Amino acid sequence: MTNKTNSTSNILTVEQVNNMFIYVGEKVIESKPLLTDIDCAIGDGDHGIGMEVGFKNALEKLEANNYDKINDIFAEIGKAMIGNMGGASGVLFGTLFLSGVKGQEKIEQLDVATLSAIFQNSLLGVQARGKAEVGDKTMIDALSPAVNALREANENKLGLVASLRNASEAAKRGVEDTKVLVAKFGRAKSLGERVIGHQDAGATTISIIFESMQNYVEELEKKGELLNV
Amino acid sequence: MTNKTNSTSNILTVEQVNNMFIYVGEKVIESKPLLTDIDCAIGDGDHGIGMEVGFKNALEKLEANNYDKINDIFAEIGKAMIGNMGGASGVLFGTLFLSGVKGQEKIEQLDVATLSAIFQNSLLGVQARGKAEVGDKTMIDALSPAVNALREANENKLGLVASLRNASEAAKRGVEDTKVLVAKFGRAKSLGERVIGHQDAGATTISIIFESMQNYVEELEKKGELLNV
Amino acid sequence: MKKVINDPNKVVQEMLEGFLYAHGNVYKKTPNENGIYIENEKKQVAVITGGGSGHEPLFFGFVGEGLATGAAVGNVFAAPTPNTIMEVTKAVDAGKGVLYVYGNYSGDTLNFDMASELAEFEDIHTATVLVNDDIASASKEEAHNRRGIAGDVFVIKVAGAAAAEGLPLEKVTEITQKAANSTRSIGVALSPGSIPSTGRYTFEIAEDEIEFGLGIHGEAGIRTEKIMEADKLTQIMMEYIFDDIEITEGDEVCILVNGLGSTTLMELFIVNRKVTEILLEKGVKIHHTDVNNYCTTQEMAGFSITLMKVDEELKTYYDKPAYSPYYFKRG
Amino acid sequence: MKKVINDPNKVVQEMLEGFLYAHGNVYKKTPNENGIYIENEKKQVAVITGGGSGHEPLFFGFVGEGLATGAAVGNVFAAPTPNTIMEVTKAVDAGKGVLYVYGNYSGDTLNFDMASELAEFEDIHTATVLVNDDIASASKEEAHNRRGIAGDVFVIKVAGAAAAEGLPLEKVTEITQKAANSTRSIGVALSPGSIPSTGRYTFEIAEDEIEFGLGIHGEAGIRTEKIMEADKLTQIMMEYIFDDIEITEGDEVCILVNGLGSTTLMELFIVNRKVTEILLEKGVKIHHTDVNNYCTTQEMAGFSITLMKVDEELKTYYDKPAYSPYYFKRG
Ligand SMILES: Nc1ncnc2c1ncn2[C@@H]1O[C@H](COP(=O)(O)OP(=O)(O)O)[C@@H](O)[C@H]1O
Ligand SMILES: Nc1ncnc2c1ncn2[C@@H]1O[C@H](COP(=O)(O)OP(=O)(O)O)[C@@H](O)[C@H]1O
Ligand SMILES: [Mg+2]
Ligand SMILES: [Mg+2]
Ligand SMILES: [Mg+2]
Ligand SMILES: [Mg+2]
Repeated sequence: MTNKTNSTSNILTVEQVNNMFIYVGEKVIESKPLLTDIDCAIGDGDHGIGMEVGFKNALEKLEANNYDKINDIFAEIGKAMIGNMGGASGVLFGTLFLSGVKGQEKIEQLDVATLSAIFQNSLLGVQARGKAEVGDKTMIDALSPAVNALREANENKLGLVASLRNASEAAKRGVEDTKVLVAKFGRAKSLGERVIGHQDAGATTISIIFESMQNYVEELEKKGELLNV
Repeated sequence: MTNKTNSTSNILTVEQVNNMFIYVGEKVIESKPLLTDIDCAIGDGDHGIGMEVGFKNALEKLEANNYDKINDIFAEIGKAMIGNMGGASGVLFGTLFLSGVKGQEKIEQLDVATLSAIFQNSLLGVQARGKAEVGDKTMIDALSPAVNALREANENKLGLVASLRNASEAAKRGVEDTKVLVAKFGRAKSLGERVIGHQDAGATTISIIFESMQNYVEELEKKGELLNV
Repeated sequence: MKKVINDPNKVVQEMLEGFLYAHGNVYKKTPNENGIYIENEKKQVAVITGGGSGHEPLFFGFVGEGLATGAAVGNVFAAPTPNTIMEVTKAVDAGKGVLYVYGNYSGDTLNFDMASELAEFEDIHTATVLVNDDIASASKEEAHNRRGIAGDVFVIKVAGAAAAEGLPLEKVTEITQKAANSTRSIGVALSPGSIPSTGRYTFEIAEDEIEFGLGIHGEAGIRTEKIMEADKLTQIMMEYIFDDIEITEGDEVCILVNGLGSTTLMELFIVNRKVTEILLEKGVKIHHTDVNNYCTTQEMAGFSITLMKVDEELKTYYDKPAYSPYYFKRG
Repeated sequence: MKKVINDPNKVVQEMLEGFLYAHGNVYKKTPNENGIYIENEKKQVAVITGGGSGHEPLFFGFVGEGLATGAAVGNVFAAPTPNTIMEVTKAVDAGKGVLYVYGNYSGDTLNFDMASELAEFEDIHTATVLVNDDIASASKEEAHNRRGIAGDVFVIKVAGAAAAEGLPLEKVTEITQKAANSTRSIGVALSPGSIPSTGRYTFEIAEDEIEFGLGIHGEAGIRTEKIMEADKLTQIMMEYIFDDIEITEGDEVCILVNGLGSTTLMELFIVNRKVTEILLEKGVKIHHTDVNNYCTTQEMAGFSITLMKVDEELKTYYDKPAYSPYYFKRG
């Protein structure tokens, strides 16, 4: 293994993935007030609480940090969310993590191709459950472009940092897009035109997740800890 | 009959008494916000409403203005209060008017002696019902000194205007006195020392009644309508 | 203060009309006054309660089978007139006499006493039990001066059950008085209620403060504190009660955690959790628990805790069936 | 926002503890999750309801005889987890199948559907009736997307009665679906409720304004107006309902005037007065009226009007006896 960045052969170890999601969880938990604000404006104000409950329960498991495959990390987060959060996002964010690795073989290191494949499955899983499409003002509006960005990054053989930066930016633009949309799902759906101008809560969380992943991997790179195969 | 003021032989006709209590009623009704404020501070805030209900009902009767004796005017006001107000003051103010003329012979004109006698009976009646003494922080603290002032005025052969001015001032001082008292009756009784500094609502109404009577008679005098026997 | 009302001076009348539209098959209104009653079909001792409006479902919501026979309904926070009480009295008396059960307030005693005098003229025999459960409203020595708050519910329940058993007035009065003597409450207020006809709140309280012992008409309480955890608050309130009435191991009690208006059932359950734990820790047996909004003060936030210490006799009457749209017991 | 709570993150757990202290002789909690149920002793079709907390007495207060068999209790305003629903499902299924009856919210359908998939794995047959009575939450064309609000009460009542009759799952579902199809509600909000764990109000509204159609979680409504008289407000709300469902002379309805939290019974009765007058004027027969706080939103001020258009079949089930500490019917 060498230590070259921006390479298509970047990988994260099981432990790094574990720590990355601890970092992601902490960032989402820190964003609780922001998510509360957003969900208050056009929903019922509990999205921040829900995400906190979900990630707190996940972090309790992740902190033990004794997984031998990445599948288990995703599954653990997914189960913690489905098992404890409730609400629309409990099932949907839980499904995101669970369906990402459902039926996958043992994953011992995470490269861009695998990351892209996982989130591709996540998107399909969430859409199968929630029936939302891009443009319905849901988390899909951030997740779908992020997944597309990852796929293109993989096709273009970008490294992990660049891939996640693209995904994160795509998610962020997706959040911006939700501001001009009328909701078709979730508690905002009944508001019709009145939701225009407000971004979607679930989409915001998606964007925070990708941004945190990006930041974590950038940190690794800075510290020279980002490995290659 | 001559038209000399400040004379011990001043009288009010049945019609004048009727109009005087219309005036008194209007003044009490106007004071509703003040009475509400006072009762809010240490009671339950409904004294102003109650007095309004009582006098409104009384005024409906008085406006017909077809009594042939003063007894009926007092009795009508008393019954309107007992019948419609409720609360402590419904019974007590009702009793004040009713017991003032209870068992009295037909009164066709009101001089200071009669006025004094009526309110003497009123005081006894209210105390028989309510069991309050001077110093208990109730309407008695205004009524009792006013009644004393009327009695002294009569003994000193003062005219109606002077008599009512003295009674009104005595009532006002009585209200001031209630500010330093702890309540023993009514809704303020449980507050103990915390009611100190606040005047009593019922006492305030008594003072407004006497002040309005004074003003009405002064007006008559000014207009040269105050009669003598 | 936003309120869903029409003419502020007609709230009581319109409220009763709305109530009778819902329950007019069972409940009647006296023709001239705001009295609500049910037919005294079994010709029992009649139980009449009453007081100012603004505390719904008290008082008329506690008229029903095995409960009060009638209620005299006053204006908001104002005792009913003698005429109202008298009309209800005549409507429900079956020659067995009438027991007046109501909270001990100057206005209410004055009006009920006057009605009682009028009733005697018409050869209707009346007796009175005053509810004075609010331990914050006067010292133990002055207990007879205390106000009645949510304890009304327990005392009316027992009175109605004793009457329904066909007991004579003296006996119904005696048992009801025992219930009153065995009942203690203490309340706490978080935010005020308003009077519809003035649109004003009846008291002020700081954004971070609560007041112990504040009355159900907004009468000031005995102690103001910073807002604290439910458990600590409950602990303090229970200590007030234990200081006033001996409740020790082996004793039995009925509990009522009563909301004052805008305090949620969620909060009341959280309070009941601590009330129960404190009692169980003391070895006190809990005969029955009720958590509800029975004695309210418009939209006031806060609650009261009521304990009735029960013996075999009180339990017998407490457990009898009762039925109104707002209180029921299957017996 | 002052609240009588301890740890804001434990309100649901402590609420259920307090409820069970009061009613633990009849109600049980599932061991690992916040599920409340009664024993399905008569081995009937089980009816499970549920949803987020914060609406008490809904949902667990509607578990009882002739009502729901169990309730899955979520966090405040958050649908219960599939695990919770699954635990209650297992606790109450008697081999006759389980009917899920709950308000139509994205979060609830996602979680109940997931539970239903899990149940099928364990050979428990489930069916679902969604309550979508809130006509303000979507257009008539999009009626299937409407939210469930106080209409839950009527639909759960009918479901519980049908199940108590011993009918098979298909029939219970069919009758319950009919009740849902026949129920319409519209609400109005005057002031917001708060979420304990954030201490924040869920929406803002001007001091002199009201909002039509605002949801029971604070979801924005369809129309903001200046505060107006109760009669006018009620008239507007009734017109929304009449525009949505044909209710004409000779039709029969059940009425529920439901308070959202801090609106008083006094106000609700005043509303019911007008609701009834409007219906009577139209020649509509009123089968039954209920005025209460069943479906609340913490201390939110406001209310909803619910009408269920009933035929002989719905009346039969509506009239059957039911019993929980917060809802009862003698039958
Ligand atoms: N059917 C759906 N498909 C995808 N996302 C959805 C769907 N319904 C809701 N969401 C997402 O869930 C978010 C709300 O989550 P949360 O507040 O936790 O749930 P709830 O709406 O039950 O209160 C929304 O902002 C939206 O992104
Ligand atoms: N026992 C009593 N004797 C004399 N006056 C009394 C008595 N009790 C109350 N009051 C008077 O009644 C007033 C309160 O009247 P009101 O507010 O109408 O009745 P309530 O106390 O029933 O709300 C008090 O301010 C006091 O002056
Ligand atoms: Mg939400
Ligand atoms: Mg008063
Ligand atoms: Mg009063
Ligand atoms: Mg929610």
